[in-house]
Amino acid sequence: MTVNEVLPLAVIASSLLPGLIIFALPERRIGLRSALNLLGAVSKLVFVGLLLAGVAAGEEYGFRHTVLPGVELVFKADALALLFVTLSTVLWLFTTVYAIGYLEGSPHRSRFFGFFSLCVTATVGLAMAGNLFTFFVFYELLTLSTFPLVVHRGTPQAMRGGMVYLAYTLAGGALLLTGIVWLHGLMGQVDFVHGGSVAALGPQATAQLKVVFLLLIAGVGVKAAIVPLHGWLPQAMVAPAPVSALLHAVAVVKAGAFGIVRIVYEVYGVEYAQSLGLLLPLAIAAAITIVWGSVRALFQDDLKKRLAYSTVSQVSYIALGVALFGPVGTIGGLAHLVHQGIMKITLFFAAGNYAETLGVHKVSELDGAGRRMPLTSAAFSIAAFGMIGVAPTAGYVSKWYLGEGALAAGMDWVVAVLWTSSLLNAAYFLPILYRLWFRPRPAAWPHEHIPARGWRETGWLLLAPPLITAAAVLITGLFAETSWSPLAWAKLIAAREYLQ
Amino acid sequence: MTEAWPDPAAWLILLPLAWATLAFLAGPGRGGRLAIPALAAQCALALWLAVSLAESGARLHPVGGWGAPLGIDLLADGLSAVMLLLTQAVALALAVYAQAYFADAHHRHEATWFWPLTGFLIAAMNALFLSADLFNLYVTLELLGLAAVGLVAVGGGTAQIAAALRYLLVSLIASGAYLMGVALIYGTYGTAAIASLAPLIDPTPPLATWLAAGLMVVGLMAKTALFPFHFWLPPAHGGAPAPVSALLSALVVKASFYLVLRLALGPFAPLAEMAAWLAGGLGAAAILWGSWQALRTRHIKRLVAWSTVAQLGYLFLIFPLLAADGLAMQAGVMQAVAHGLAKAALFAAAGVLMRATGRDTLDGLAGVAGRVPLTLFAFGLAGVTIMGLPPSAGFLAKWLLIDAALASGQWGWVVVIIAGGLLAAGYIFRVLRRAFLVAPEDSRFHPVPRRLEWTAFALAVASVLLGLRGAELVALLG
Amino acid sequence: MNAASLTASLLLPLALLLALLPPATRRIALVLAPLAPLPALWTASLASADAVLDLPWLLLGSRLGLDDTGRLFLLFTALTWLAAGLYARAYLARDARRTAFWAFFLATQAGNLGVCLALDLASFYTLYALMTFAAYGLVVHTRSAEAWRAGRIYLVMAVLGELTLVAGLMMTAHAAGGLMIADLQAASPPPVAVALVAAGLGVKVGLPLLHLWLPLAHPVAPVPASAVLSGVMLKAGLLGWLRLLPLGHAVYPEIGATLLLLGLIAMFYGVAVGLAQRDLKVVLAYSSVSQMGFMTLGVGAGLSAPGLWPVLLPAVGLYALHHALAKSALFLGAGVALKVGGRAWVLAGLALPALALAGAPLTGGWLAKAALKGGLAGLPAPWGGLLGILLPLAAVGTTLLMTRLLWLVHRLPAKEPVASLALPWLAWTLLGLVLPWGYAQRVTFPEWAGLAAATWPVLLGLLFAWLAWRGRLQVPVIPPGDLVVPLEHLLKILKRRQRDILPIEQRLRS
Amino acid sequence: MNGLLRSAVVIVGLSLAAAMVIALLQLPSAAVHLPALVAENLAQSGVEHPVTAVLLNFRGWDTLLEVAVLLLALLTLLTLGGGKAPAPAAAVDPLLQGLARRMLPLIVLTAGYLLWAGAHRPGGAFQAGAVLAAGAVFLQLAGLLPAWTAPRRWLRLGLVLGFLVFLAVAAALLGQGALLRYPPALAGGLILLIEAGLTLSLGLILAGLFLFLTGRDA
Amino acid sequence: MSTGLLYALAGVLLFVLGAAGAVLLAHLMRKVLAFNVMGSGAFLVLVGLAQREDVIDPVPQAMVLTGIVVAVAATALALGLARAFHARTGRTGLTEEARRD
Repeated sequence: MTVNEVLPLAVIASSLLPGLIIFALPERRIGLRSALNLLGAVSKLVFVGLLLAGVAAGEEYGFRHTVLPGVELVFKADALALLFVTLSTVLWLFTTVYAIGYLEGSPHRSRFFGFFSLCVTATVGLAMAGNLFTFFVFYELLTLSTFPLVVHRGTPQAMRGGMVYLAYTLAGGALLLTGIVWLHGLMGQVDFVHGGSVAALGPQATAQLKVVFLLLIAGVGVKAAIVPLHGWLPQAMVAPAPVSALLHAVAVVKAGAFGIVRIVYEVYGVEYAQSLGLLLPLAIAAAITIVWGSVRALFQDDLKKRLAYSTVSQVSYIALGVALFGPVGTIGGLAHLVHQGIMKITLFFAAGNYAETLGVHKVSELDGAGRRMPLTSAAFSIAAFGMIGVAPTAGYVSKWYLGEGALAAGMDWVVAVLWTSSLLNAAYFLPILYRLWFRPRPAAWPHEHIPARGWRETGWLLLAPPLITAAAVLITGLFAETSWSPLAWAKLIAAREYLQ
Repeated sequence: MTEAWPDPAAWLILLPLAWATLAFLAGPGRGGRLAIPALAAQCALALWLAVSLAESGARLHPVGGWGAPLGIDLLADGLSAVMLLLTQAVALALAVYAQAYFADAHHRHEATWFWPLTGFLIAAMNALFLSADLFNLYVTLELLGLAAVGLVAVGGGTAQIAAALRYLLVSLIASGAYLMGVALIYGTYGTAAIASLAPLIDPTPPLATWLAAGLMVVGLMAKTALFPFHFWLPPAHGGAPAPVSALLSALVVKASFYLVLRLALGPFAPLAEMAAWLAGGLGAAAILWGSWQALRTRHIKRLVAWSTVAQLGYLFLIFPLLAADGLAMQAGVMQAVAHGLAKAALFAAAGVLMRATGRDTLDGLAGVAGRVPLTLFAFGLAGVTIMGLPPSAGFLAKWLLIDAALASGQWGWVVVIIAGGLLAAGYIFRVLRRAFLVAPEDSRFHPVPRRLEWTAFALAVASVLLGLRGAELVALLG
Repeated sequence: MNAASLTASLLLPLALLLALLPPATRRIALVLAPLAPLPALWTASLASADAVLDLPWLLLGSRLGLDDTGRLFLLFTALTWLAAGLYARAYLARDARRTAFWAFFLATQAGNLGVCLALDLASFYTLYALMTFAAYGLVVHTRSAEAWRAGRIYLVMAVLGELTLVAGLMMTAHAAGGLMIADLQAASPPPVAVALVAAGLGVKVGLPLLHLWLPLAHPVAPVPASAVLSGVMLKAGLLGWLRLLPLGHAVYPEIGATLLLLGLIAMFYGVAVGLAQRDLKVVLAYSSVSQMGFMTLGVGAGLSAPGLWPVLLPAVGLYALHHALAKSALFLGAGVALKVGGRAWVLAGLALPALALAGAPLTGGWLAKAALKGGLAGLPAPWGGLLGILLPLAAVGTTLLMTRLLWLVHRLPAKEPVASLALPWLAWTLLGLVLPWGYAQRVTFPEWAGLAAATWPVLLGLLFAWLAWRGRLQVPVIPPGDLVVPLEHLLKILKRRQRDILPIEQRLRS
Repeated sequence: MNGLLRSAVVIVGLSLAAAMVIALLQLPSAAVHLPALVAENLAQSGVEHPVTAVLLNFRGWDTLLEVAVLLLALLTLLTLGGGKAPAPAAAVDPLLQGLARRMLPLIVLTAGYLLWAGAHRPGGAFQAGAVLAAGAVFLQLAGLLPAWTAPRRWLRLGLVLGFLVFLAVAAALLGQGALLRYPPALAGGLILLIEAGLTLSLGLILAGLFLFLTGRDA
Repeated sequence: MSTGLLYALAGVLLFVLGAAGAVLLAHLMRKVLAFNVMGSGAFLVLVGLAQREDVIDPVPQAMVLTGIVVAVAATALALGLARAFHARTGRTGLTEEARRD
């Protein structure tokens, strides 16, 4: 095995092995467990860094393993894969730190961190999947490894959320599987290649290909929470905050959105998908989701539920970008993949901080929390502005590219969708900010767990991650045009997808 | 056949017969120490056989040196090698499990003749997988059936005896039908050797051949507990001690399926197409009905047993698809292997869960996730295989099956396969979700030997990881 | 040097803002905060004409710099902020939420100054958004019920405006093929884009119907904040128009006509509703609506007849300069009046900018109005003639409104004088009289013969005012924010409806 | 059992019977003819009687497994748990007892004869074992032999001895190249050895099937 | 029609009869007996059919011998189980049990 084969595997192993070891650790080995977690996260970061440098220099990384005749497990660390891998890896590090702080003193932490690591393993595996088969393998692994996290609290409510989550995602997986096998039957193994490969099947297969497309998109659409397949996401918000961060930013919904990207660009090929007339329906579905998610979010008093509906809306920006025929839209969608991640994770970190520090779970209880927890609230505000798309945040950049992409694709109505969505985003985020900053604080918080000590409004493990990610929201927006920004990487990918 | 070291295939039968007998000789409750190394040796033998088959192709072993049709041939090919490997591996793991399981004072009385019975059971299966003579197969079937009945009754409780009795009666009627089929075949063609029969049966055989095939296949279906002959299975498998249930559910039912497959691929291939739809339909019904029942039952082991009923249905879905190409056969074997490993793990895990909680109902499971996490993990992993989720072998089976169905344009099966997978998820997670619930205050947990947990876990891991080595398995099938 | 001054103009307010946050540096930051616009002032007056700072790595590729328009706007913006800042130091000396005020004040200021410097769409929009959202903090500073209400309405309208602006910018950029203001020079975006940009910025400018927030938000803010809100932040919207609309090289007859019409309506509507107000600052706010109408006319004319633009642009600029100075002086004066009561010197100090606003001869208003009239006269029929008649009438209206203001001040009970407030105000008022002259050489200087033409509307206005006083004319009262009131009613009804609908929907979902 | 099932079974049964009758009546003659093959190879089989040859040589493998089946049946009966104490012999008919005592040597002798005769005429280990078992049953019925409970070591050895011998021979012959491939010279002797062992064990097993059953909950 | 074929035909009837009995009869003892009838039928067919042309065939004879022994073993086991069942429940049939799942 060459280095170029080993490196992708190392990325996967760097969370898999710590995860497996953690399962076996007794509950009380907190220090060792945390060390393992961080070791895994950091070493993964190093490996990803090596990959990034290599891919930017034109190296190709991949690994193949035959599972069945004509069916291979293929890993391929290309630019697109690394976009997602980098996002997950970086956010995983923060989420791990956060989770260590968040779960301090709560039971079953070995289990939690074990599955946590598995979850990220599945995510990077999914990102580096080189064909549909491999993609599916990790897609389902992701489903399974998140379930224990969703139900971690063990309350009946958590159970309900978990079961709904499963019902949706497994059904989606079934659709996806059908589509994949169908395509496999039509043309053998379907590797992800720039420009797609199914066009080779010729005109007599178009009807079948359309159905397969529907199956595939519906399959990944469940995780991407495209309306009407989104019902699980708001239910799953019962999970602890780090898990929500994982669901909404690092792994699950991203996996769905990423799947859409892969399917449209590297299975069908964006040109061919366009010629089959598949992109417009996708764009419409995404548009409906964007608006509907926001409308639902308006009426949620539960903070995390509101954020969850917000995710429903925001993730479809990615699908929308993919469905806009043209490189600019692609850039927007891909950049949003990252941008949405850092913004939403910040929001969930902050929401978790309110819950963990003050016992505040509802929007209506947030009055004056900005005074009590100014740093957390500042992070929250930055991310919220990002969600609305206010400059100079990351959200602004992706929204801008999406709009430009829509205009370039001649789909001017998308601008109206973006407009409406941003308005709704403002309508459900600004009242929160208003309460945080401008309302007087109550006589007592619902359940103040962590007292303030000087400027440290809460535990530093809880405080650092949202601050860093909030800074990232600003930095990725401010410095979007630098060569190391997610946007630049998205441009690199788009150039490769379209110019071939 | 004059190698320096004789055929491993024959040893695979002789060895378990020998240790079974010796275990009997050693006395009640004894034999575990004998069985485990012997099974390990069998594993090595099976592996050796598989490797040598992969190099040289199928091998005949003419017992007595006569050769068919006068004598009896043992035939070792890829299919039998896979089944042999599965059997030895699962049996070894379960033996390790059983030894720890029966060491407990509460369960010692169940173990009286467990070891010799198990030895005969394994010998019977190995003989069945290797035999190439219809009448000899009848004898192995009976041997297998009686050993299985004996194991069901091993607990000695009323429910177990009733279950054993019902199992025995079904099994006897089924073997009777099979024997009648053999009689007709012998009468028609003058031989019972599969190799001799295969060229004689053409697509338009005499009526007697049809009847014979029908009787034999129906008999075997009843032994496999294919819907609607499944009624004996849940009480038999659900009521026995955990290691026994595991053996029965994981391996024994596969034996008669193996035989159906052999017949359909071999001598009855010209006739198979006619009955294939019926088999597939019954398989589909089994999947749906078995899953539905598993979703309703309140007992852990019943649930797992009903899951067996459902999973066996998949095995019969392959028959309408056999014509497509090798895919369906591979799918069937893959499913048999995957289910074998996974079901053994499930029963083993269920045994641990029941022992830990002291209860046999799903409601009693609240909170076990924190007490026996490894076992629950094993249950979950095995569940992954049962649900057909990647990267398990069950997934590969499902993949091949859907591929075959789509390739032959038979749409309906895909729906059944997918629905079955989702239903499986339904019942597997019925267990898991309860395990994750917060334990009620008054619940008490009993310590469980670690070895039980690890064995269940190893089996479950094997069932999942096998999915990464499907290519080897398929290559072995040829 | 240019780069440094450009950067400093933008960063000093932000740096001071950051310094406000930790308690350790807060005191010094509070002391320095009023001086934050100094680098900008330096830039506006001394930086060379080709001062450009390219920052391709920032945002979507940024460029900061100065052109003629920018320099003018930066100048009066920086000056006004400086005056307001100095005034605020005294005004808020004992305010409990002083720090918060200064934080928002500096943030808004950074945005406002930056808008003048931004030469690309992304940074323009970014800074514009910063200004808009930060100003919310100024609006709700007093935390009174009216402040909350005004803040809410301000925010809703502002968000609508921002979003509409972004949508318009997207289309404009798409048509122009680039994000630099320079790229827009030759572009002719589709009318939708132009309309969206015009409407989005129109919220800030206070176009009729989009003005609803203005008479509510300006008065409730602390006086120095009102001064900048009404004085220069409205101009940021105007500057946006000048920068982002395809003025001078493409014809948009419908949009041009609409803007002309809206400008006209604003001029009279502002006066009409303003007259029906009791509160000094509300009167001033309505006056702003009315005055912005004049500038809207200029822009509308530019869209209708690109040929006139070279004449109109300096006129609009001058008008903006004049109005910024006069209106901020009036607001600051109103603040003084509210503290010390209707003393004579207060009235006198207020009368000067009031006269300028009315366009009395020799004031900045006179210069600006004349320049604007000159430009507008070139409009094709019927606009040319129509405006010739209506503009003087509007001046009559302005005079009336200003008289009303002075009348209201006059009736205020006298209190103790406060020198710390009065001095910056008076200085500012005087500066306001002088400064427009400095800019006068850019426009066609009004003919002295036109003096009469400028005089009679003022006199006529005064006459009407006297008649009204004599006749003890009862002015009907219109609540501030006029159309907002019925709208709020509508919303309340809708909300009640929603409460009826929501449970049904939930039941359907479960 | 409900009527529907009953009628269904009857209908299926009748049609199956009819079909089979028809099938048998139109059967062509078989393609493979084994009797000739048997006759041809009888000389090498080590026995003279064709059925015994088939049983122990040509299809000796069946027989090996069949013995295992018997052993297994016994084993299963044993698993049914420790029953009550063995019932005292019920009928203590002196006539019966006397008869049994006198018959016993005869029975053993008959068994020996059958075993020996199996090589060239009908007979063999199964028949001999059955006779032995019948003797044991007879003894039990006569009250001379108590019913069995759990088998002691020696009894166990006796039960499995035949099978072990059979297995050992099979395993030993595997060294020759194939299971149960008797070298023609030794065939007769080996078969006799196996048969002798089997006679003892089968007798015990068959007797056990009765004696263990009686001992239980009777 | 040869004797062998006659035997075979009789065997068919016995087999069907026995099978129906084994399915339908409730009493365990009867079930076991019916099974034996069924098995005998099969043996008759095996031997009779092979010898329908009146040629002695030792192979099916040996098979039947084997089959009989197997049947004996099975019968013994069934009886043993039935007795144990009867002893524990006092019942002679499984049907009530069957209703319970």
